[in-house]
Amino acid sequence: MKRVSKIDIMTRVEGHGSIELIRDGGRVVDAHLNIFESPRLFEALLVGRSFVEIADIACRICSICSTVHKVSALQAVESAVGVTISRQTGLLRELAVQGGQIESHALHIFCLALPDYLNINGIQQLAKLEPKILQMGLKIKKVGNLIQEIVGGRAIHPFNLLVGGIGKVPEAGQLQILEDCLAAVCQDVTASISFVFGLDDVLPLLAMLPYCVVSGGPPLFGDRLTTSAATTIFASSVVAWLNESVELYSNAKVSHFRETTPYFVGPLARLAKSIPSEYASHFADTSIRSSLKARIIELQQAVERAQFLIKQLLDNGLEKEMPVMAVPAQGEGISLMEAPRGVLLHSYRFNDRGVCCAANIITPTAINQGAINMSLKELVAAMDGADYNQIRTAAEILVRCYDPCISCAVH
Amino acid sequence: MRRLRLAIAGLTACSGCQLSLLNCEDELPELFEKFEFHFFPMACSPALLTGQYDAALVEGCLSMPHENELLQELRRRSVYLIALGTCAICGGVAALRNGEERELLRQQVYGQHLVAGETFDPMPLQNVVQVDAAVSGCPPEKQELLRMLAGLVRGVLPVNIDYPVCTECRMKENLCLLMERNALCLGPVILGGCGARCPSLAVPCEGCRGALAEANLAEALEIYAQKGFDRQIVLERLRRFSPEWQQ
Amino acid sequence: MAPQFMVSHNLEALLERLRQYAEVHGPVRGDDGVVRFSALTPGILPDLSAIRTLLPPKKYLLHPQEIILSYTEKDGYQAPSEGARPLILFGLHSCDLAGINYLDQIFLGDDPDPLYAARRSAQTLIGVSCIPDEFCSCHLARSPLKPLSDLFFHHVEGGFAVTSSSPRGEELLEDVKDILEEREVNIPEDARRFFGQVASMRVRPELDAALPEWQELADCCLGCGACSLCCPTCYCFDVLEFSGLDGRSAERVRRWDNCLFKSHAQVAGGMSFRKDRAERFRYRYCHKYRGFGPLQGIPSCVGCGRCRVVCPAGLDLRPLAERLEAACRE
Amino acid sequence: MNSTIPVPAVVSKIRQVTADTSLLTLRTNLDHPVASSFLPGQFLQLSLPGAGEIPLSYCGSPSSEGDIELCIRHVGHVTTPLKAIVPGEAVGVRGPYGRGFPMPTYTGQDLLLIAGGLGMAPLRSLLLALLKQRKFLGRLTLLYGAREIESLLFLDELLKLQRDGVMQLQVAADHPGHGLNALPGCRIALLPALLDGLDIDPGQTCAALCGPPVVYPLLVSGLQLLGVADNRIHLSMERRMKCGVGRCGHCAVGTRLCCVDGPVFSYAELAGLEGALV
Ligand SMILES: Cc1cc2nc3c(=O)[nH]c(=O)nc-3n(C[C@H](O)[C@H](O)[C@H](O)COP(=O)(O)OP(=O)(O)OC[C@H]3O[C@@H](n4cnc5c(N)ncnc54)[C@H](O)[C@@H]3O)c2cc1C
Ligand code: SF4
Ligand code: SF4
Ligand code: SF4
Repeated sequence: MKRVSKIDIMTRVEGHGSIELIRDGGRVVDAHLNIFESPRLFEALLVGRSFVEIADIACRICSICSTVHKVSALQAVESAVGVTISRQTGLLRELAVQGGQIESHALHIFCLALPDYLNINGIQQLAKLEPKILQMGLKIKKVGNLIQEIVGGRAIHPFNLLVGGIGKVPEAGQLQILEDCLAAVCQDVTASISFVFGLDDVLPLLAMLPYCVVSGGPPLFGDRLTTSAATTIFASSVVAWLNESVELYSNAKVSHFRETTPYFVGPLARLAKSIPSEYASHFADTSIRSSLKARIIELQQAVERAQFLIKQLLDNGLEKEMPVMAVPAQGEGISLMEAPRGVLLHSYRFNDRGVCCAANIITPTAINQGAINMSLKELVAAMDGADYNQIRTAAEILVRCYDPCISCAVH
Repeated sequence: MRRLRLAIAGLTACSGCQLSLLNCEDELPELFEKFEFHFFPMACSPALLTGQYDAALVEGCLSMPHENELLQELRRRSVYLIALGTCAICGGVAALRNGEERELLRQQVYGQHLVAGETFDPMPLQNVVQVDAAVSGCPPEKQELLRMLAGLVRGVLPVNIDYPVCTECRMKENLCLLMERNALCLGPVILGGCGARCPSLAVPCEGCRGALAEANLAEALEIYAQKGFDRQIVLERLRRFSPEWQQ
Repeated sequence: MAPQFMVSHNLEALLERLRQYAEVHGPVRGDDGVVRFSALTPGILPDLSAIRTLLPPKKYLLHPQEIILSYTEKDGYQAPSEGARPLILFGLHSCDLAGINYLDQIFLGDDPDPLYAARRSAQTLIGVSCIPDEFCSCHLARSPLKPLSDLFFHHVEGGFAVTSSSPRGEELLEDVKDILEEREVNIPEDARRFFGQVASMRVRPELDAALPEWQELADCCLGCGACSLCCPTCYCFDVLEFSGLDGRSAERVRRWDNCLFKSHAQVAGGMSFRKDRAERFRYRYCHKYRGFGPLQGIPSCVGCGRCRVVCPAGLDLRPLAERLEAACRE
Repeated sequence: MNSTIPVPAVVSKIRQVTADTSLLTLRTNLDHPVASSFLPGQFLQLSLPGAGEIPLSYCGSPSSEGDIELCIRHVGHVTTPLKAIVPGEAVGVRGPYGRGFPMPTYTGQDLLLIAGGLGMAPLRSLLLALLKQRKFLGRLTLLYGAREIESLLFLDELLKLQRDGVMQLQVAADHPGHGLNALPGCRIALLPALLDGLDIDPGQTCAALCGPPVVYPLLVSGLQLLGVADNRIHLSMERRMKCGVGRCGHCAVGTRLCCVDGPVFSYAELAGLEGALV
């Protein structure tokens, strides 16, 4: 007789979901993700609101990803109403997004995932067992937040990023502080990389799934998707390609690719394109169990990119600027970006009064659902015969490898 | 001193209030010493409620039956139940279109498919349980969170704020965006405590801390009208975070 | 000593000199157009044409928010150890000088407030003459408060006539002698003449609490407190205590309070002695124009006009004040 | 030494007097005026580190030993954690502040003490002081009302004084509560009702009142009806307070300040003041 055992609430992930393990007698025969987070219906909430309000509301989809949601929504809105931002604003936004990337990755690695590799149950035990590592991680995390605070006005739900520009341009002194802080964590990042690379795999080797990433712009930005099979999908066709539909087991829409295997997105996907040669030897495989490694390398890349951006901003000389005046206009805009967890799409349509008449937001965790379920199935097969609790733990760890952000997924 | 036992839970929300806590990077190690984060699914496994809690900090609004069950359970087990953030206090962004047919909104997103179980209009915690204290903000200010936690150690709940955003804005000697830039700044009717975060960067207050209890809305609307803001637009703005603004 | 004259273009030289004694602050117009008292560092000149700053100089004496005591288990409550830094305030108008005089009466005296006293005695006040604008009311109602300063700069043709009125002022004057010149100048009357006089606003007999104006004004009051935050003589403060995370240390914070807030008169259990906005509004008026306790009978409005300028609702107490004054003359 | 810095004190004794009220004994430095020289009706500022500072009336007698008795009702931010305090814990005190009852004018007079609820706290201090000079006084009467019999404070002490014949006691409770039978002679009535038909010599009597603000108008008019002159009626006023020394601006009673001009005022002083009685 088949029986469903549920992991009530997935822990150490953002949002509310569970894993259902299907048991046949003593054996676990199948598993899948169940996302029961309550939908806030953002796509409906946004309809009827003015274009200036969209990003402020949309960023509330998720706190961890609020900066990237904000920037993505702004880009979509601006392209719809025909606003071009200054180069300085562009650089500042990019910097804020990198700040978010640093914070999010540090949070995942040091606060949420690391306990899996040390066989403890969470951050509080980590503080006891590995206080140095945790503090190192928190130090890195803090820099990510500081970037978002200085550029965005606040670490979560940055309000200083506006349609057409920025509320108050940070002062050179503030950017210099950031520069110093970033420099001060470089060593910690390097040390963290060694630490993470020294951790033993806790999951069996699973198959490598196809993936896709945003490309065609500076890191994390772009106008198209490139898949592992080197296909290119331009922004305008991405929605169709992702082919979202509603499934009974999830409050998040699920992507159905034309191909039979689902694609996955995220740090590992971004990195798999080109693993830095110095680290290549550490990637025995690039299957999902290596995602922690991918994340820590990306963390380093984000720190470097942030340093580069600050240098550019300071070299150019910071200029006071007022946001470009935007006039309400009819139009449609799509933005494609890489959020910490992968491909993020915001798309809006406005009427001639600048009022939103359609909104579509596709988030990385929603896209990843298929891949997660696929991996879970595979894990169950690979661990066939193992003890229920072992499988249950492994299943949780596996899902955590995707660093799901369930608020994003459901929104 | 005894370590206080805490439960930290998120309902319908963006996890920002919980993240604000995890963003106290400098203080976290000390917090871990002073408190037992016994139930904290976002950061600790497993998620099991057992025994009594000195305080339950709850983020988010209520929009599903199982959330209500969790909330009642937390209430039963906790000395203090503290609402964390604007969603928990007023409903927050999720309640933006309360008053409209929820099923129609749902269909806008999901079509005819019957996913998303049973949900209802997002509501603040106080609709169903007694709330002992609240820390407002979307997200809450770190300092307020830390002060609230420190107060708990001492057996004190935070003092309610009864002044608007403008008060701190003036203390900071900012340019008044409402008067000098004719901007739709909600400062006069929104609960202060954020240090006028947004106006300090020349960004009008969007009202993320919710309505000030004794706000003079009639006069504020009059002033906004004089500045040329359509009443409907102002009210919509006001309802971004707290749906109970009605007039 | 005969008045000294300073040509306008010596202003920078003067400030440079002053900076050798202490940090110099004065009215500075920011990029956003707001005039604030802030540091006059080299290259930053005071805006002497500005009629008023947003916040009055009281911010230097009572910070909007400050730690007044800290507690540790070992030492109990202790006052902060910060010594007050010497500070020269340059460009104070008569109303602000009178305002400081009023605060002195509350925070100095037999049992002075230590923080205030330390800061105050580290301050050198340098006044500058001004011409009242349409918001000022110093010239409409006499004030008993004296606009005391150490030095005073009168605008005169081509520069300033400089007078000193304290030993510290004399000293300073002596030290900057070389950038001044002794010259016969006709010192015009300035706004100081409205101050230090017997108040025309006498202690009123009962104000007519039933006047419909109170309700009318209160109906428009947003309760944001801008008027009293920006008032040079409003000094109400709240005291809050914050425990340290260790539960063994604490900080006591004093913060500008405001009689327009509900909590101002609220006691445990929710009972309030000033329940509605109209009562609170009237309370502010009573305090401003009638004074409390030992300062009863000393009107504390120095007529700087800030409360009118900063009120988002554009409320103006003057007409009512004038009416009540007229009524009380009858 | 600055008077706004609290001096250390240690909780030496705690007695729960009613469900929500306790009597705290503090021990301070022997010779500090905060413990040794105050008048009944004056108050001190008690600091509970980490929670805050509140005004409290002296409830006992000045002590050369450095002891201070305070009667505290647990109602808010500072007073609630005070409920959990244990002997040995450190607090801070500063004072004495304000103007107390005009003791010298009481010599040779009949005294009518009227206490409502927690108002018994300062009146106990007054009573103790009066007992010390009992032979210089005429009649001594205490009218005391509270919400229920259970919330009457110091009942044992008061009943003993009545039994010993040093003082007349009349008690009223708004509601019977559970303890009615335990207290013969207690009327179920509001406090001002105790004034009805009270036999006093108005020209000889001084009245000292402390109770919740709502009862004052009725008490004052009752006393006036009995013929007591306004300057013979003394009331202890309550207002929000933060500093205790006339600076924070919260405690105005009309144009007077509760903390420095009061808290004890004669009704003659209050009569013309707007907002004095609410
Ligand atoms: C002269 C005087 C004597 C008093 N004597 C006693 C006494 O003997 N026993 C007793 O139990 N209570 C007494 N009170 C009342 C006592 O001060 C309040 O109960 C106490 O301040 C409540 O503080 P809280 O922080 O617990 O309450 P909250 O309601 O949390 O109050 C917050 C703050 O408001 C102020 N506040 C609140 N209520 C009052 C109040 N009634 N009076 C003044 N300030 C207040 C305090 O600064 C307090 O810290 C007296 C008050 C005054 C003015
Ligand atoms: S800018 Fe906004 S918050 Fe600040 S004073 Fe003006 S209205 Fe108030
Ligand atoms: S200024 Fe307004 S929107 Fe900004 S943080 Fe404060 S309450 Fe929120
Ligand atoms: S009441 Fe108004 S005009 Fe008078 S001193 Fe205060 S702010 Fe200036």
